[in-house]
Amino acid sequence: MTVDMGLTVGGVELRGPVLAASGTFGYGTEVPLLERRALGGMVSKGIFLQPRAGTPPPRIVETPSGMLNAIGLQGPGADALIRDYAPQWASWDFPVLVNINGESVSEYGELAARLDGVPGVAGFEINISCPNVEQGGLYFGNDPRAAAAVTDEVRKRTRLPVWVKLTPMVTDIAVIARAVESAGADALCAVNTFVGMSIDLHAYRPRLSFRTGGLSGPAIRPLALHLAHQAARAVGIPVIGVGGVMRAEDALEFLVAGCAAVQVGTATFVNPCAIAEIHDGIAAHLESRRLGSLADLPRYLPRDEPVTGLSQPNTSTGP
Amino acid sequence: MTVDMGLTVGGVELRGPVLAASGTFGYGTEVPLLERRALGGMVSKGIFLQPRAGTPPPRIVETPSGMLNAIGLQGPGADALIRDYAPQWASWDFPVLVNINGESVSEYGELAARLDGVPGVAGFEINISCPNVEQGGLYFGNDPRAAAAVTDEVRKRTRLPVWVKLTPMVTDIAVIARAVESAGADALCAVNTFVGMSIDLHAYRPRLSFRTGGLSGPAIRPLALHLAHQAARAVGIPVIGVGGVMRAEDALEFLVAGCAAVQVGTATFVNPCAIAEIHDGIAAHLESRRLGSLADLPRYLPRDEPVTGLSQPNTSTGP
Amino acid sequence: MFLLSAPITAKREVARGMVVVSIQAPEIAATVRAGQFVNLGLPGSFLRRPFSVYRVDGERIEVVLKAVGVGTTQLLAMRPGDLVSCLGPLGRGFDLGPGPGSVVLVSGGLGVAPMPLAAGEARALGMRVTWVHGARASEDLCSETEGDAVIWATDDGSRGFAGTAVAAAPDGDLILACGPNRMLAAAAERWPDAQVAVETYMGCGTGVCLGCAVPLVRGGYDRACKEGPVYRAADVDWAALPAHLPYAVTATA
Amino acid sequence: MFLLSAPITAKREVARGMVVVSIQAPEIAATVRAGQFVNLGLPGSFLRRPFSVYRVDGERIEVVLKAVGVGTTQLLAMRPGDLVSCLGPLGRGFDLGPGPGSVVLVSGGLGVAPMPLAAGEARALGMRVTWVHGARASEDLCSETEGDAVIWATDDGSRGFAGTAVAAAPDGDLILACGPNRMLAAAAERWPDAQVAVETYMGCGTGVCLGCAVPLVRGGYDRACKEGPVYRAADVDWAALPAHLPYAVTATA
Ligand SMILES: Cc1cc2nc3c(=O)[nH]c(=O)nc-3n(C[C@H](O)[C@H](O)[C@H](O)COP(=O)(O)OP(=O)(O)OC[C@H]3O[C@@H](n4cnc5c(N)ncnc54)[C@H](O)[C@@H]3O)c2cc1C
Ligand SMILES: Cc1cc2nc3c(=O)[nH]c(=O)nc-3n(C[C@H](O)[C@H](O)[C@H](O)COP(=O)(O)OP(=O)(O)OC[C@H]3O[C@@H](n4cnc5c(N)ncnc54)[C@H](O)[C@@H]3O)c2cc1C
Ligand SMILES: Cc1cc2nc3c(=O)[nH]c(=O)nc-3n(C[C@H](O)[C@H](O)[C@H](O)COP(=O)(O)O)c2cc1C
Ligand SMILES: Cc1cc2nc3c(=O)[nH]c(=O)nc-3n(C[C@H](O)[C@H](O)[C@H](O)COP(=O)(O)O)c2cc1C
Ligand code: FES
Ligand code: FES
Repeated sequence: MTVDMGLTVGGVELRGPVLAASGTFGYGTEVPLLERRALGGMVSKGIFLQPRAGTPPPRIVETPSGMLNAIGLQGPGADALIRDYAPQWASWDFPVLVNINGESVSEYGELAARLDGVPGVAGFEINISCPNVEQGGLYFGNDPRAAAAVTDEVRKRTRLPVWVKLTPMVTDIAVIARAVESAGADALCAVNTFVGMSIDLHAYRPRLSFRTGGLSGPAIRPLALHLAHQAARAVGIPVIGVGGVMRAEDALEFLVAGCAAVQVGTATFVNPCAIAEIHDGIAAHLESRRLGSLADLPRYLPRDEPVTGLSQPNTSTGP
Repeated sequence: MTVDMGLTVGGVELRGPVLAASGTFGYGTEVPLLERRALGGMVSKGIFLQPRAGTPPPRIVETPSGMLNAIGLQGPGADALIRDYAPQWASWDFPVLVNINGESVSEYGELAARLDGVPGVAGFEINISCPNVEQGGLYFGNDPRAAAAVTDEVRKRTRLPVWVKLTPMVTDIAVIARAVESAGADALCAVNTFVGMSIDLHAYRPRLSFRTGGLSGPAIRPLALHLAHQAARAVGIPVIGVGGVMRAEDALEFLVAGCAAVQVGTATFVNPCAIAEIHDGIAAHLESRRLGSLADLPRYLPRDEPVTGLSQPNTSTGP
Repeated sequence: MFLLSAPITAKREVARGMVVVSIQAPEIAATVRAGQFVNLGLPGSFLRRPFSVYRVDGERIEVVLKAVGVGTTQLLAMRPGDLVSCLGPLGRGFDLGPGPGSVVLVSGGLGVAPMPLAAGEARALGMRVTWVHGARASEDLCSETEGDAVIWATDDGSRGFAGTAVAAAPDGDLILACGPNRMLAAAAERWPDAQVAVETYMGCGTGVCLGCAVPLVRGGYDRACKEGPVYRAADVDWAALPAHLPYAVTATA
Repeated sequence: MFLLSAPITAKREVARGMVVVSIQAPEIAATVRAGQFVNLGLPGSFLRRPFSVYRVDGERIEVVLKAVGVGTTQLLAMRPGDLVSCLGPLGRGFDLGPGPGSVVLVSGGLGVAPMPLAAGEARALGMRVTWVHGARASEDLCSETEGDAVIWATDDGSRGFAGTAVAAAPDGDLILACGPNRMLAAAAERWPDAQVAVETYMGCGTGVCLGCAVPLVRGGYDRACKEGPVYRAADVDWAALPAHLPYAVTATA
């Protein structure tokens, strides 16, 4: 028995259910070790219309089972992306989505329009959840109106699939999820990093130059899983789970919890072959349970059991 | 040089800056190993007016650098607490606060009134942040009006100090912090556990019988530290930091970030002597830096630097 | 209760994949009773892991285990001289009463763990000890036995009685049983007054977290680590006690 | 770039607390250039830890380190036969040009790490090698040296020149320097064209995370793990590069 791992998620044809998460795989050109066959697709490092220098060092700090980062969306801007990277992507046999950022609704739209139709760009992941920029990012992610406005604007400026990456820093993720679904998102990615801090006891001030950073890695996995599950119960479009996936078992937890696919981020730093191992491990699990394809994997998306651990009563029942 | 570790926080005279967190130290009668001299104070397991059975097993699951719990506030109720535990507390030389819970505003108030004046009860910690009960708890914690209403009600029914334990599951903790400060809280505890989930890949359903649970342990420390810091910048009353403190260095991070004291929870499970070691480690740090008391420890509470990683612009500037 | 940083002193295999680990822990060795456990802190797993004390040998205690997950795999990978954080003795052990009379020790698989100590205590009280031990197949049977009579049971019939240890056991004045919770439920049917040692997840092992809830027939829960792990068989609500604990998440990855 | 699960083969002390660890890593040994590094995955710390390759000995690479935190303490506690996850070679090493001529290797403390490989490559090009090595006191000086001339420097004057390695060094056609970033800033003042190997925090070591930002005089940042860790001294904005990396959080607790 061979397991069928291909699938289409939110308008993007993936070679498998495991994608590389934005900001943890560069532009796909850096990591020679990875076996490409296993890469379902990738999301490129977050980009703004214009080049950005990013934050001064220190930018990262290790934490228990995780890390904080404040890169500040360092990037070359749209023109360089179109010139230097998209042509390479066009020749690859897995899809590349671009993680787009802006300081205003119109800037998101402009960036999407600029990249629309560029060969090699398979779709967009709207980042309304970056905690590491002074303007934009997170601010759009926790207000359902702002989140919907960005989604709507991007939706209007491109024919490519539009995914929206949600922030965990909200009282009720279901509200945001439904808002961006209504505004035309093809899929949701849940979640981006959680805002955290770490203090240097020599200088008596934050270790990171940006002071706060985004927490990623297995430390956040139980939280990300819960949020992805809540999002999946709230909307009809697919949800891509992100947060702390290190091994195939972790990815399977997200899939069982209702996700259509997963993204792998920090794991790649620890093990450059993580994505391939996770892909193969999922296939092995399906085979060992005699499941012919991902679609056969049992899901835990009960319509009858109450949702627990909710922030607000009665806002997160299924569609 | 001997370091002065005593302090008064939110109306409660503590023997030191390290307290035992609610639900992780029982009623203070269980752990014989701990050196009591090091215990600044303790908060007893969360209690309702009436006895509660709690949730069926499994109630806990280990996660990377942490654990999920869904105990469901199992407890004997107010009468048994007054009969069995308070008399013992009355003879101890450190203060015991009672973590109080309710399904309605009036139930919180009634419980406070019932315990008011009982010898051995040094104050209250209002739990508006328990993620593991179907009614109450978390629901009061993420709505500033509801949080203020509970605080106000308890404040009216007791002369004892009133601390309020905040949930991290909110878009902007500063809003809730200011609401409960205005309603008369003497201090804030930040934070309770984060809602998380874990999936059993044999049964294809959640490992915990309650389905979701609260994440604690070092995994959440960077997040708790950030939230405690944000709360400390938002209010004038003291903030007690809680979340992932395992070692003296971790406690010092919370103190430097603006907390008046810390609570230690899950660490006690791993190391029953954790609180004593943390207390001694803080004293050793102060001594090594030639700081005569906790008040001399430099704090990172800048009034001029921007607050980063905020969920909403312009809501969390200092008082 | 003692907290020791204790060196591992030796290891030996007693069945297929089943290994006895000796730990130098004088204070615990001097005070532990049959059915009590130690909570071991292992590098690489976050929470401690509970293990029944298998035997006491002078200043050393022994535990017996198989590799079933991260913590047990780690413990088995450790070498003599390596240190393990050892908290114990914990819980309430078997109550053998005043003796003498007969006691039947019924164990399935790793449920053999508390039995050697129990046999020793029973012998000291002048009791006649029958040792009943079952496993899947003969290679899985613990090779070390105690007592006046030994009865083997295997699921596949490859040694002794073909069936479970509960089915193979005779009656006695006192029945002590340990094994998978499913086996203990069966023991409860046959011997409501048996003393059984149950397994639950544990957070603290010291009674403060309420994580180790054991559902009781009279309603409510108590703590496997404090009131337990030994219960009167008929007191436990077996239907509500997870019979098979799901695989735990690993702490290291 | 190779990812190997590699056994530790030997350890030796070369200064007070400074230890050389040998690792069996044939593919890396065969391809590494001076100034490149390996990123080691150690049990108990979450992220990998970068270490310059110190020497190559057949199929083995060597790294030199002191215990400064969790990861380094762990690595030093490991025994021959233990496995470490070894990713490398990484980064861009020194560029010795066509040779011959003279090269001065200036190192402070653990900055000695990339120098033996550099000396070897220089010798192969027919260069005259001057080895300048400084430390706090004579016991802290790495006892292993290379090159045609050796100059010692100690802060306390207990051996050789009383002062820094930068102050003690002669000029040469090519200057290679490694040590605390503060020392490298001083080297940049004296020798703008020196090639210096800098230290930063690293997330991935492979160029994908942008965590290892090195601020450049021309503006912006590039990656210590990809464009670096070796830079032309005058290209780095030393004022903006953290001179002293704060103690990192431990991953295990
Ligand atoms: C009072 C008591 C005494 C015990 N005595 C022994 C003994 O003498 N010998 C022995 O081999 N085992 C004993 N156990 C079980 C042992 O504690 C678990 O097998 C061990 O914790 C698994 O750890 P792990 O990291 O290897 O497994 P994990 O990777 O954590 O999980 C693997 C498997 O172990 C089970 N498990 C995980 N955590 C626990 C836990 N806290 N309690 C019970 N099961 C768990 C899981 O359900 C899973 O099937 C005892 C348990 C209790 C409660
Ligand atoms: C390219 C490169 C080559 C290096 N080569 C060597 C070498 O050959 N020998 C050697 O001993 N050290 C070398 N280092 C430094 C070494 O990586 C750190 O000392 C090590 O990561 C500390 O790990 P730890 O867990 O022991 O310390 P931690 O507990 O993490 O921290 C202790 C100290 O180490 C510093 N540190 C932590 N992480 C890093 C990091 N990623 N990069 C730099 N410093 C860090 C902290 O500032 C702190 O002072 C190199 C660093 C880089 C970037
Ligand atoms: C160094 C780093 C950089 C990141 N950059 C981006 C980014 O540019 N855009 C984005 O949407 N997410 C970014 N993320 C978030 C990840 O894509 C992912 O959502 C998060 O790390 C959680 O997944 P993980 O635990 O698997 O890493 C970044 C994460 C890290 C660690
Ligand atoms: C098993 C368990 C039970 C808890 N019970 C309570 C409780 O009854 N009331 C409460 O306010 N917090 C409770 N908490 C939360 C802790 O007091 C603390 O806020 C949280 O665990 C984070 O701190 P830590 O990481 O140090 O454990 C509980 C936590 C755990 C792990
Ligand atoms: S394991 Fe914590 S109360 Fe029993
Ligand atoms: S360490 Fe990740 S880019 Fe350099």
